[in-house]
Amino acid sequence: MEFLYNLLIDPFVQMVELPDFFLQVLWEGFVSGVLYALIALGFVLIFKASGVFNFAQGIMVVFAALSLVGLYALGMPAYIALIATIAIMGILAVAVQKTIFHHLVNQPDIILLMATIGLTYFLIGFGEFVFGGDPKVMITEELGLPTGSTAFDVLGGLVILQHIDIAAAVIAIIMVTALAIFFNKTRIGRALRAVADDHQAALSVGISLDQIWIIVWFAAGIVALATGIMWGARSDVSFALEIIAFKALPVLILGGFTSIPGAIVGGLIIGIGEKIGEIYWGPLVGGGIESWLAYVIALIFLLFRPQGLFGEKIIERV
Amino acid sequence: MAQSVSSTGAEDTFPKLLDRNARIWGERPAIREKDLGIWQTWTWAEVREEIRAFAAGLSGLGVAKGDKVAIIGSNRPRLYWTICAVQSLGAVPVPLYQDAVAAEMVYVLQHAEARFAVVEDQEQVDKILSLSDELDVLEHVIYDEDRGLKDYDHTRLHPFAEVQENGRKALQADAATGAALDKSIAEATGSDIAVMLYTSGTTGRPKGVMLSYDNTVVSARLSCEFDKLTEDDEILAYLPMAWVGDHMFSYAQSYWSGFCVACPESSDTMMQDLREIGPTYYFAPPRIFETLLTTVMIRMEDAGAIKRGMFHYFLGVARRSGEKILNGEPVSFGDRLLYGIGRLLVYEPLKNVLGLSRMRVGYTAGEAIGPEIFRFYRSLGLNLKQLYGQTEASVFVTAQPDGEIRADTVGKPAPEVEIRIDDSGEVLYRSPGVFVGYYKNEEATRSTKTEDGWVLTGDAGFFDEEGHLRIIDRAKDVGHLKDGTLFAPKYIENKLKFFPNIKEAVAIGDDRDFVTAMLNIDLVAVGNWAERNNVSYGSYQELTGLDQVCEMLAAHVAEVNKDLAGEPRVAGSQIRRFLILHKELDADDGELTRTQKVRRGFIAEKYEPLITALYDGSSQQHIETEVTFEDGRKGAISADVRIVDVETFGLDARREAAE
Amino acid sequence: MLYREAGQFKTTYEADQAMFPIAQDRIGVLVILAIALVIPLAASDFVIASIMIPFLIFALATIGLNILTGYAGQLSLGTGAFMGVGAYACYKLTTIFPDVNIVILVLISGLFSAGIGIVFGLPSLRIKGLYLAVTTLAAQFFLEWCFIRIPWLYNYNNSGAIEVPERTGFGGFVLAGPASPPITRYYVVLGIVIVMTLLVKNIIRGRIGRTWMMIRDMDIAAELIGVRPLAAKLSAFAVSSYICGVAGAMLVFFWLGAAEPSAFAITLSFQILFMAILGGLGSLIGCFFGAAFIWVLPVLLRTGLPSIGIEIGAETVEHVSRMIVGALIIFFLIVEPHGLARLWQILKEKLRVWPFPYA
Amino acid sequence: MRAPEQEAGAGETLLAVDNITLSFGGVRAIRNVSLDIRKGEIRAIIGPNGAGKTSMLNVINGFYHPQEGLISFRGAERRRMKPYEAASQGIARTFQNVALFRGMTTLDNIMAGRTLKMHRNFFWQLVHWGPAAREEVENRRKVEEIIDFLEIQAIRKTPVGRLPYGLQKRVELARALAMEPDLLLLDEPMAGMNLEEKEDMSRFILDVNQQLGTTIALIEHDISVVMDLSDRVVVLDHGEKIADGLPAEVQANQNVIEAYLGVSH
Repeated sequence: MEFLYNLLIDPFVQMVELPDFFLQVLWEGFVSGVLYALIALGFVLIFKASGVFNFAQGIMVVFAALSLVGLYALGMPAYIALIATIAIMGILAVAVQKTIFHHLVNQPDIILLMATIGLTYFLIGFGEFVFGGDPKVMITEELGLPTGSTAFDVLGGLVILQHIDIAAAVIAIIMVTALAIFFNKTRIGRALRAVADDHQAALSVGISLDQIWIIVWFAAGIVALATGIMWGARSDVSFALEIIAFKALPVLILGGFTSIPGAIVGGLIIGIGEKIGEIYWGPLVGGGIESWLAYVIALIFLLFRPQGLFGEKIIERV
Repeated sequence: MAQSVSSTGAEDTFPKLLDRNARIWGERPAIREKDLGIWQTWTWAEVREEIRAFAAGLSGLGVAKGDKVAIIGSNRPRLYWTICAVQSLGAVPVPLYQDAVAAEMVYVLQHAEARFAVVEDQEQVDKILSLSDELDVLEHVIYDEDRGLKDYDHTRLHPFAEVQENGRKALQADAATGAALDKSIAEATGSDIAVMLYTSGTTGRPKGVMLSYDNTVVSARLSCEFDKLTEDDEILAYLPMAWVGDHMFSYAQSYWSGFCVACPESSDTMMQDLREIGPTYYFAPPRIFETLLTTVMIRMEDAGAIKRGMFHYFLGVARRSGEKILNGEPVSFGDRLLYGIGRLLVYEPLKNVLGLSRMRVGYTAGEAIGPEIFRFYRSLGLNLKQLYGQTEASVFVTAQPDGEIRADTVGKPAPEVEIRIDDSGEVLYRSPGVFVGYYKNEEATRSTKTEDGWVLTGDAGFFDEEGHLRIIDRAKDVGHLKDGTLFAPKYIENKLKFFPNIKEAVAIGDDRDFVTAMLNIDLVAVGNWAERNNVSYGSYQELTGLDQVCEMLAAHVAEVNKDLAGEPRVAGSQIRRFLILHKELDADDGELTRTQKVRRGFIAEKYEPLITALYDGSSQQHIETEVTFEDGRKGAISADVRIVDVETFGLDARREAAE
Repeated sequence: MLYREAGQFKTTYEADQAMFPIAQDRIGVLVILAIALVIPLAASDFVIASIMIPFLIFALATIGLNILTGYAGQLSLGTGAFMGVGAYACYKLTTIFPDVNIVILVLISGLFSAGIGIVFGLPSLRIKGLYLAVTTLAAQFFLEWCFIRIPWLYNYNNSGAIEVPERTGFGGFVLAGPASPPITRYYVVLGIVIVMTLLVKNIIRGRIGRTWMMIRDMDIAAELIGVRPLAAKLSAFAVSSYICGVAGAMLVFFWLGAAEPSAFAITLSFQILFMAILGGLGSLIGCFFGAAFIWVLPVLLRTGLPSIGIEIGAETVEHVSRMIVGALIIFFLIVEPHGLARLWQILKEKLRVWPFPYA
Repeated sequence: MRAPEQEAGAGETLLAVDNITLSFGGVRAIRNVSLDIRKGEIRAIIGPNGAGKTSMLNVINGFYHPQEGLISFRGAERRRMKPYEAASQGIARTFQNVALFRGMTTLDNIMAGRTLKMHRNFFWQLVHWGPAAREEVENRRKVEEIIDFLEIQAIRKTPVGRLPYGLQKRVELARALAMEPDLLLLDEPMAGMNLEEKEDMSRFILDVNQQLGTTIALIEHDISVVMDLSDRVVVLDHGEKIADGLPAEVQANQNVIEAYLGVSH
């Protein structure tokens, strides 16, 4: 009885009793949701255009952040380092396309997925080899990002908002908007959308498949860099970050693999959902449920709407 | 090891041998067939049961002593069993070529007065039914494969299984049935007719060669002893059952020595089946060995350069020392070592993929085999031999004993065979295998077989210094040059045709001053050569006119001349001049028979201007000929054909000496 | 080249469908088995304990994953957790029944894993491919969490780890625990792996294995032939998880001796997945190739590089070997997506048709 | 080819489709179609592209569930069922685009068709010995008979992915036959074949029908093939039935001619 009470009633009672705390939890969830959404965005970009489920998106985040910090440590000014890192992500995109996916055109999805897992391994090894395995500190201030926090007086309590989190949210919004414009308004963007449906169509626009894939990998790289900066600013830059990449999977399942708005909404749902779950229901089973709650949410969701929130219905044909 | 056949002599018919085999080798495999994916196998005891049941069934249908039973189909256990079942009843099996057209089949069925036919499938049934009006003697047709025959009128048509089942029931129901069968088997003696085999012959209607048990059983015994065949051997039965060779190898010898006969699944899977079985005793006409070699070479062309280099290097090693090692001649240690490595890397794997790994004795016969081809197989360590035989001799006339193998002879007289060469050069023989006579054709029998049992082969030949027989030509084709020199056209033509570049050859010389030849190039081989050497050509005709081609063929002809020069009896018939025909000799144009044999008379007439030119010294001759295209239309092509003089060897010296 | 198939014909379906229909293959297998049996006589404890034992255990785990992913076509990223279930189950079983032979308990512990596998396999009826990968990821993280958060599983040890107690069996041999000699453990592992491999081979060449492959290759056609997708998929999950569970139990009891929950983290899942891919999905022999490659290569790099004079830190070796493995995986996917097993098959085919380049 | 009056009218109804309507989210694939298949006949379903032919087969073997209408098989009314249940009732089919198990050999593909005929449980399968091995061998034999019947001995152990298209279609037929079905549904069995392959396939279809007594429903584009092969023909166009009857009748039907000539409605 008591368990049922704790499970079904008590969490809601707490939410109402401490609304400021609840708001704080929501905000925390929102912030991690934004980061999930950014990672998922990287996935979606590549998946949409190439059908590759890029498992390496997580490590690309780490790699971008490490490069940035590493270049700064070498003595580059922060903004130069930032530009250099963008260049590195561009080189990575070209290298990935030329050495890997160019040779894997028309292979089954599973093979493409495996290749990105291989890429993940390689990048982890490479990153550790170059930058060492120790955690690093993100050069937040040097990049001119706001630090510190503001406490708001709401609902009879304090809600503390980290400035970096606000910045993260703003950057995420800018980035999504930019991408949306890129996809819908530019010639290349439309070509990218076409390629998702029909490779021939894309060729008719006058862009080679290689070029398109490089562009999406580059775009995903920039998204990864942004994610890396944000995430690194909140904790530190280490390979542990890589694990968050897995969180992108449930996000994508909720949002659909090809939908940019889906990635955003899915990311927020997962981010907020798992925070609330952890805080209000976690103690029931000893805590730490954040590690798997997202997957279970996705799983339950899957059973009822396999195509995701924004995905198209799949009709099976014989 | 080989169990000695204890009761030699007592069994003088195949049904009796079957009883013996079931007794002493009851559990050993007798026959296999690749069917439903595996090699279905019957032991001798099972085979005996199958045969007795079928014999009883046939008896129930009315087969009686002296009846003729036609057997038509590819090599299948049930058809082999039919031979013995028919023999058990004192009746005579008459195997027919299954690919014969209905009209040919009808002639034989009528001539043999076959009351029954046991056939393979719907195809054969249809053939017989289509001409049933003309077949007044034929009463019942029994078929093995029932596919498609379900809805046929079954008053005269019976499935094999049903006949056999009826026989089985009869044997069970009444002991007298079995006793009658035993009695019929016991009563048969060696002098009874065992089988009738129709030979097509080059001219006239097919003749039914009657062979007695004494002919076949004794021939089987002698040949098994000659090659030491035992019940451990294994053979693949894939040549037509109506051919005497298959009858001896796959039936008579198997019954004598107890070895196992394997029937392939279908003609499509023949090579695969050969590979699986890996026969220890193998027969193939030269044509098959030729195609096999060609495919080997073609397939190796696709291999990488290193592997190809290695392959050809070791083939060279084999050419140098392989045959010597096989013949037990002395070979240097280094060559032996190289040959050993070659065995590991090339010879054994090659034999394996060809299915010849286990081949202990192999024969080729029927035609002359190219010495290069023959040596190729020998050098791999395969005991391939030649024999010379005829239906009328129950196959064996001569055979090459182990260790005395030569590419250009057909061997020594087979055991208990006497051979003599008459004044005209024709080969005659007398042996236990000599046939009883042609069925219903006394006249032909008399003209072939003398009173004292000598059989005229119709082939001309001679014995060389080592006592080996060499066949040079059909006796009637052998002629003489004006100076009396022996001229055997086919002998020369064969030597020419052994060159891959030469597809067809016609030698001319009878009643002439010297020998000349008209050649056809082989489009595939020469075309290949042209491609490799970047020689461009637009048509067959253009290819034949190329200088390089002429030179190449001249070299081949010169080589043949050199070869001929080494053989005293034919040295005089070297080729002095030749030409390359501008068109392929074709059966559609009447230049070849349907079996691809040269029709000399016709050709002599058709190419009269060319032949004249060959002898009048001119170096070029214009000719116009009629051709038939594939769609049946006729047309004419004309060409200026070049005539080439060739080097001869010691010919003029000979002549001078003679004069 | 080494094959002499002429004359090896089959007269029964049993012979035609035998596990090794070609005589030369049978000889080869016997030679390998003989080598496996005598290796301990020649090799050092290090080789046995650090190379051979883990190699065999990983190979078995790879077989487990290969059944699910390679044969039944259901992608799984939760192998590590299923192995963990086996390990923890075995730990609890031997705590409760200390006198039962540990080998039997190892085999029983796989059943728990199979049960969990079925539960997490249920969604596979409705979802496929990447979506299913999420399910298995859920299993991975949830189970990992269980290993940490349920103290009962590790007997409330302060360390939070399971430590293998000493267990004897088969007439006094010390089979598990710190005092167990590597050679004993090697033979136990070898025995289990051989038997399991044979049993799996039997399943795969029979009706059940075929239904798995049918579902994998063309699920709609399979269904129209009469395959019940639920039964086929769940049986694959069950068998796969059972084998992973046994491998997990062996991992702790016959190799590591003690394990924290992190031993069964997602990195283990990936390691096994790599072994399966590199070895070749849908091939049993590939599992051994894959396990050897992924496990032995880094060990060789670690021990081999210094011995040829290249002195580098242990950490660097770790990083470099990871890079190499990652690069090799990509290389193989590009060159031969079907893994080492396919290369082996091609080589074998070449040897069979030697000297011809192809059949 | 065959005298139509022999079969027409004879034979009881094996399967009856009664007033079927099938739609996908508002798009109607089949509208009020009724048809029957009689025991032992070859029934052709023809029509222009998008006429709903394949949908009809999918309805018959339970892959699609019609919104309206009744289906009865062997006289019993059939409710909503799974495809594998249709299989166990004796309905087999082949697909328009070959749906073989590409990772398996010809032999294994046909063995796959025997799935429902094999029952030995998991533990027998584990040891692959005794009853399980016997069952495997018995079914192998059956499969070999089909291989023999369709003359595909030479490709027995070839992975199906390596086979030319025509042979793949034949293997697919073999797999369907391995189920020993009462009703065999063939979806464009001759699509993409050359003339010779078509002739072979026609012969095999007739052989299956005559020798094994299997009832066949087939979709085919090649009208001449349909006319030669089938006992009765039903014509669909835009999801509606526009003709049904003997081949000759259908051929003369004005609606059919228009549908094929593409005259708009």
